[in-house]
Amino acid sequence: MANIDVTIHKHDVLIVGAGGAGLRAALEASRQVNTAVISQVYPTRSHTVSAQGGIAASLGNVEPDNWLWHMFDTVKGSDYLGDQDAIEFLCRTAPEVVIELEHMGLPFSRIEGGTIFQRRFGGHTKDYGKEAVCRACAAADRTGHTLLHTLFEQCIKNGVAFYNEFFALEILKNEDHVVGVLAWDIVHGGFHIFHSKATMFATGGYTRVYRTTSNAHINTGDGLSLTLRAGLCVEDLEFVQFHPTGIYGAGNLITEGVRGEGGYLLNKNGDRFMKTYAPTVWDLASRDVVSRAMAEEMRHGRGCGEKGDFMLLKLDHLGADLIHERLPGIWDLAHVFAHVDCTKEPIPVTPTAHYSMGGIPTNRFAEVVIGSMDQPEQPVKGFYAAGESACASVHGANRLGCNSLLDIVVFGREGGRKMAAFAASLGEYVPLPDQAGAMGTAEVKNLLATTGKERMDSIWEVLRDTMEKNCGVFRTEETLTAQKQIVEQLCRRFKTVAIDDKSMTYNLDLLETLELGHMLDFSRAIVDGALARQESRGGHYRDDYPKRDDVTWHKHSLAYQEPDGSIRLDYKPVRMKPLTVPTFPPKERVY
Amino acid sequence: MAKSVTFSVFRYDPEQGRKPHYTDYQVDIERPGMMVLDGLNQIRWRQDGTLAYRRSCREGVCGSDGINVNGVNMLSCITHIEDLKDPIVVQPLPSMPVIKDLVVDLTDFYEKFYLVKPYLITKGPPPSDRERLQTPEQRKLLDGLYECILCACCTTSCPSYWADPEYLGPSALLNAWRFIVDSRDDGADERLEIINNRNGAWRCHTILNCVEACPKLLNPTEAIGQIKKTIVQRKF
Amino acid sequence: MLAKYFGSGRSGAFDWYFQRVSGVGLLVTLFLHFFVLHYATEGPLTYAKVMARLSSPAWKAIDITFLVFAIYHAMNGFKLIIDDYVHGTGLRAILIGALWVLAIAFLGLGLLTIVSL
Amino acid sequence: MKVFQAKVRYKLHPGYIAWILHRATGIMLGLYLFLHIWVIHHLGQGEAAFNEVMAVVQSPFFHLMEIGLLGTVVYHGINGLRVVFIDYGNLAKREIMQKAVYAVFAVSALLIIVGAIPMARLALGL
Ligand SMILES: Cc1cc2nc3c(=O)[nH]c(=O)nc-3n(C[C@H](O)[C@H](O)[C@H](O)COP(=O)(O)OP(=O)(O)OC[C@H]3O[C@@H](n4cnc5c(N)ncnc54)[C@H](O)[C@@H]3O)c2cc1C
Ligand code: HEM
Ligand code: SF4
Ligand code: F3S
Ligand code: FES
Repeated sequence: MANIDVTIHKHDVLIVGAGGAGLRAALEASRQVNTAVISQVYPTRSHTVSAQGGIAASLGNVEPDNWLWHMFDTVKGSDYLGDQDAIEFLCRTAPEVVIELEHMGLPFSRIEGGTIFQRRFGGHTKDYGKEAVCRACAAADRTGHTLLHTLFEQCIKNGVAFYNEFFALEILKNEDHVVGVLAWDIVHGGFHIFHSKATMFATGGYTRVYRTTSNAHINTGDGLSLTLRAGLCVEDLEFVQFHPTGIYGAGNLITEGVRGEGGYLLNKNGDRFMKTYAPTVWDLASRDVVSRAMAEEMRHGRGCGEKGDFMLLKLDHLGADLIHERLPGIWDLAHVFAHVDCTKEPIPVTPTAHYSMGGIPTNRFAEVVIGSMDQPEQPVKGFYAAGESACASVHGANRLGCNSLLDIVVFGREGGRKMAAFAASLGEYVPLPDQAGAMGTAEVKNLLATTGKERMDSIWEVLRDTMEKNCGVFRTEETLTAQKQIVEQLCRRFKTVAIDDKSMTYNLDLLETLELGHMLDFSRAIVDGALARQESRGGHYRDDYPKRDDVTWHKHSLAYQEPDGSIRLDYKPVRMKPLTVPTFPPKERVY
Repeated sequence: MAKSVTFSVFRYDPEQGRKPHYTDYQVDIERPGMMVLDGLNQIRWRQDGTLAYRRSCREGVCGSDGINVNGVNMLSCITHIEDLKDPIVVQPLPSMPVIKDLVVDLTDFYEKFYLVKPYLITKGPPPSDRERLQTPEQRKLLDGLYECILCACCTTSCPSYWADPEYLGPSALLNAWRFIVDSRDDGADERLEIINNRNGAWRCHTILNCVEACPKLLNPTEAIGQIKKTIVQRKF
Repeated sequence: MLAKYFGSGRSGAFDWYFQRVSGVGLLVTLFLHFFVLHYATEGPLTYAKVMARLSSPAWKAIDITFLVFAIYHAMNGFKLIIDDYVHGTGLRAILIGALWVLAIAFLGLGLLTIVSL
Repeated sequence: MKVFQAKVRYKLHPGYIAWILHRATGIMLGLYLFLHIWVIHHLGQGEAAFNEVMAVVQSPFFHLMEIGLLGTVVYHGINGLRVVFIDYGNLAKREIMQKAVYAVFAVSALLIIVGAIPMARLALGL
């Protein structure tokens, strides 16, 4: 077992992750330099494929719209924690990147006249919050699928090198320069060192640490803990978005597009309770607001069912034709996972862990940066991040629907450009460090050599249940302190974990156990960040501190990993100055 | 609900030098609506960690987990256990080389997909400041085609593909047609040139297994029929 | 691997299309043939009855069409099957060649029979 | 890495069965056709030769065989039509495709029975 081959590959640009962000970056970089993508799964299996509702851009195809309104909504949606330079860049670039996607062949739905179909979506309004606006560009309710497939098709056309079913194990650094990644070949077994001039992480989100989640099995946030283990920091992990409408019992997402098309939520008395929580836009308020409203209703005994633990999402009044044309995937999901024909009955829903606002800190060029309250942000040489695994931060404390697909293409593209330029400017490869990959190879070899009774499942079971209970929609000092202890204890148990499968070929046992290690690592950052943040903002709601506190807490949390695995917190200011327009100052958030 | 069902699972580990065999596992039905994937997870997590299979989205949109259950290809994550006859025989997709247990080598399947140029091919530049126009009617032609998730359920169910591994297979052909009918695409000639081949569309004998197998309810046979008619029309 | 898909001779479009055309053609002629032979003719078949029918030029024409369709359809059908199961290019060429020879021989034989009667 | 080719065991769907039957009947018909031409060729050899062949062919056994032939032709022909209409019609539609196969089975069975009655009479000398 001691000898497992190590193969070395060289590529100018290396991208870890083949979701929308990774592929958009690869496409851009491959036009100029030799580019490779490694992914844990075949690219079209990445989680981006699940995205349903749409991608936001102020095209104004259906009604007048304007990128500044989009920017306002995004800043407000972020509960004023978003960095406004990045947000301006995001919203201003949106129409351009969406049109570019169309030119690549993305099969958007269309309206009369042949332009791209747009629908309403939570938190997107016209004229600075007056009423909901049609801004989400959609391909039925399969926008993510079409986006991912289109980008992948273009990558095939451009001859990007893909290493599919490779699992990243370690970030390789020479001094403070990131020079590549160590990975495990899942299919055949064996270590591979990818030596690169510029490396991007686009490894997706981390909400698999929760039991009820809309996320894929592979969304275990590996990129974050790899970053932590490389001595770098992660940002704002305590901000996790709970989407209001996950299918009861299963967690699978019912897109906000359902409410965008005119669906609405009902409590057990048949009341449209959202009118009291968001008098202007009702069911189309921002996600944190709706999720909290639902949780609040259930707390007060107005939930449906025997246990009063779900709400009803009604859409049958939209008519079967519209549902089958615009929301065909939703019909399928409701049918398969809730046994409901949604053209006739409402769908039972509960809030479900959905999106990771936090991630690897970057500036608006997708360069990974390190800063602090009094130290301006400095890029880490050769290291980039984009997509859900990054934190630009355009979503701040709460992401608006449809802004994530936008985020991944805007910053994927930008990162791709920056990497290509950086790689070209670098000339020679920065050499690999001595003992490159020692940590990652040891981790795998140790696991393959383990014997013992502790199994990953019993640890993971506890982790996802307690994270949901103690670090979910509502949090308090008490639950978070308890959770901190639980996670620490689980980390201790994990040290003695053993795997059944000792083989080299497609060792799923090894992978899931590695992933659990990652989840434990960054869960500590989530819990510590949440415990420290004594305010309520966006996705982070503290029952004991129900108000937003801009004086003390208008700042990003940063988490570093100490050698013993514990977390050290630091903070950095919010970048409040947009590129060309005046700042949107923090205001109270009402919908 | 303390019921259990038997999963009879195909096992193969290339490193063990042992012939493939079937192992029976008892899966507890813990809640209504459990999927085959939940059953496999239960086996992996609680009984036998050596079992290997693919999965990702667990909601039938990523196409990772095409397998053969009771002789029919399907996605494990959207197949209800209660709809199946006990014992549930779980096998890898037919006709593909098995890497381990339920994991098969799909290289050939993907290469067939790349072969039909599955990307938009345009001759002229697009309008500089806005999208290409496409009417809702033109867009409708793509419905039932663009939804393909490349799960390989169809191609591996096709007796023509079993008999002739050089056959492009229903999935590649459906994806080719997806681009050929796109009003924005100019690559029909190139693609039809490739497809109009003894191993292209003509190996399809309208067996319809592919239609039965497709978990996304797409219809490769219909797409292949369109391709055949289009080629014939252009020729004669 | 691309090479396999290019330039390997006949495309198959013709085969496919005329398998259908000849099939439908057969359906008509075969029906006539079968019907006349087995139902329209009274009692046991005798040489005289068959000859009487066959010597009319109209019948000869119908029978020739039938023969051509049938031979083409059967031969093409066998070719389809060979294409499915025989992957060696050489062997396939030999088999299909043999099929051609056989088909033409039987076509000749059939034509001879019909014309000479 | 050694890889193993899984054995193919696939459930029979109506369309699959219909195809297997079509192929089987196609082969049988092809073989019969060649035989048939050979036999009929003897017609050219004059009345004596013809009657010799007919003596064999008109036996009850052969009449029963002819029912088999009828079945083969009818199924292959009707199913052939279905195959044509899969492409030049809408019989590939998911909702219709199975019904179309059953319809082919039913129509073939009907035609075979209707057609077989006179033949059976002949065969049994009724
Ligand atoms: C159900 C659902 C619906 C959504 N709907 C919308 C919507 O309508 N609009 C919107 O804007 N957003 C939506 N989102 C959010 C959006 O889809 C995601 O945030 C976005 O797709 C993330 O893309 P990504 O490229 O960052 O990551 P992903 O698509 O998650 O890709 C991650 C990639 O990283 C790879 N990877 C991970 N770890 C490793 C490792 N250790 N080694 C190697 N590779 C690794 C994976 O293989 C994968 O290729 C939705 C999300 C969900 C769950
Ligand atoms: C003398 C009569 C006939 C003979 C000898 C015959 C023979 C064959 C053979 C050998 C095949 C190939 C089978 C396969 O591909 O699996 C075939 C296919 C076919 N036959 Fe016939 N057939 C006859 C009559 C008919 C009739 C009456 C029809 C009706 C329309 C028909 C329609 C077809 C079609 C459409 C195919 C193509 C199947 C495919 O491409 O998959 N045939 N036939
Ligand atoms: S056509 Fe259907 S079965 Fe075939 S690959 Fe696509 S989704 Fe899977
Ligand atoms: S099963 Fe195969 S033969 Fe044609 S109809 Fe489907 S591709
Ligand atoms: S896990 Fe994605 S389709 Fe089943």
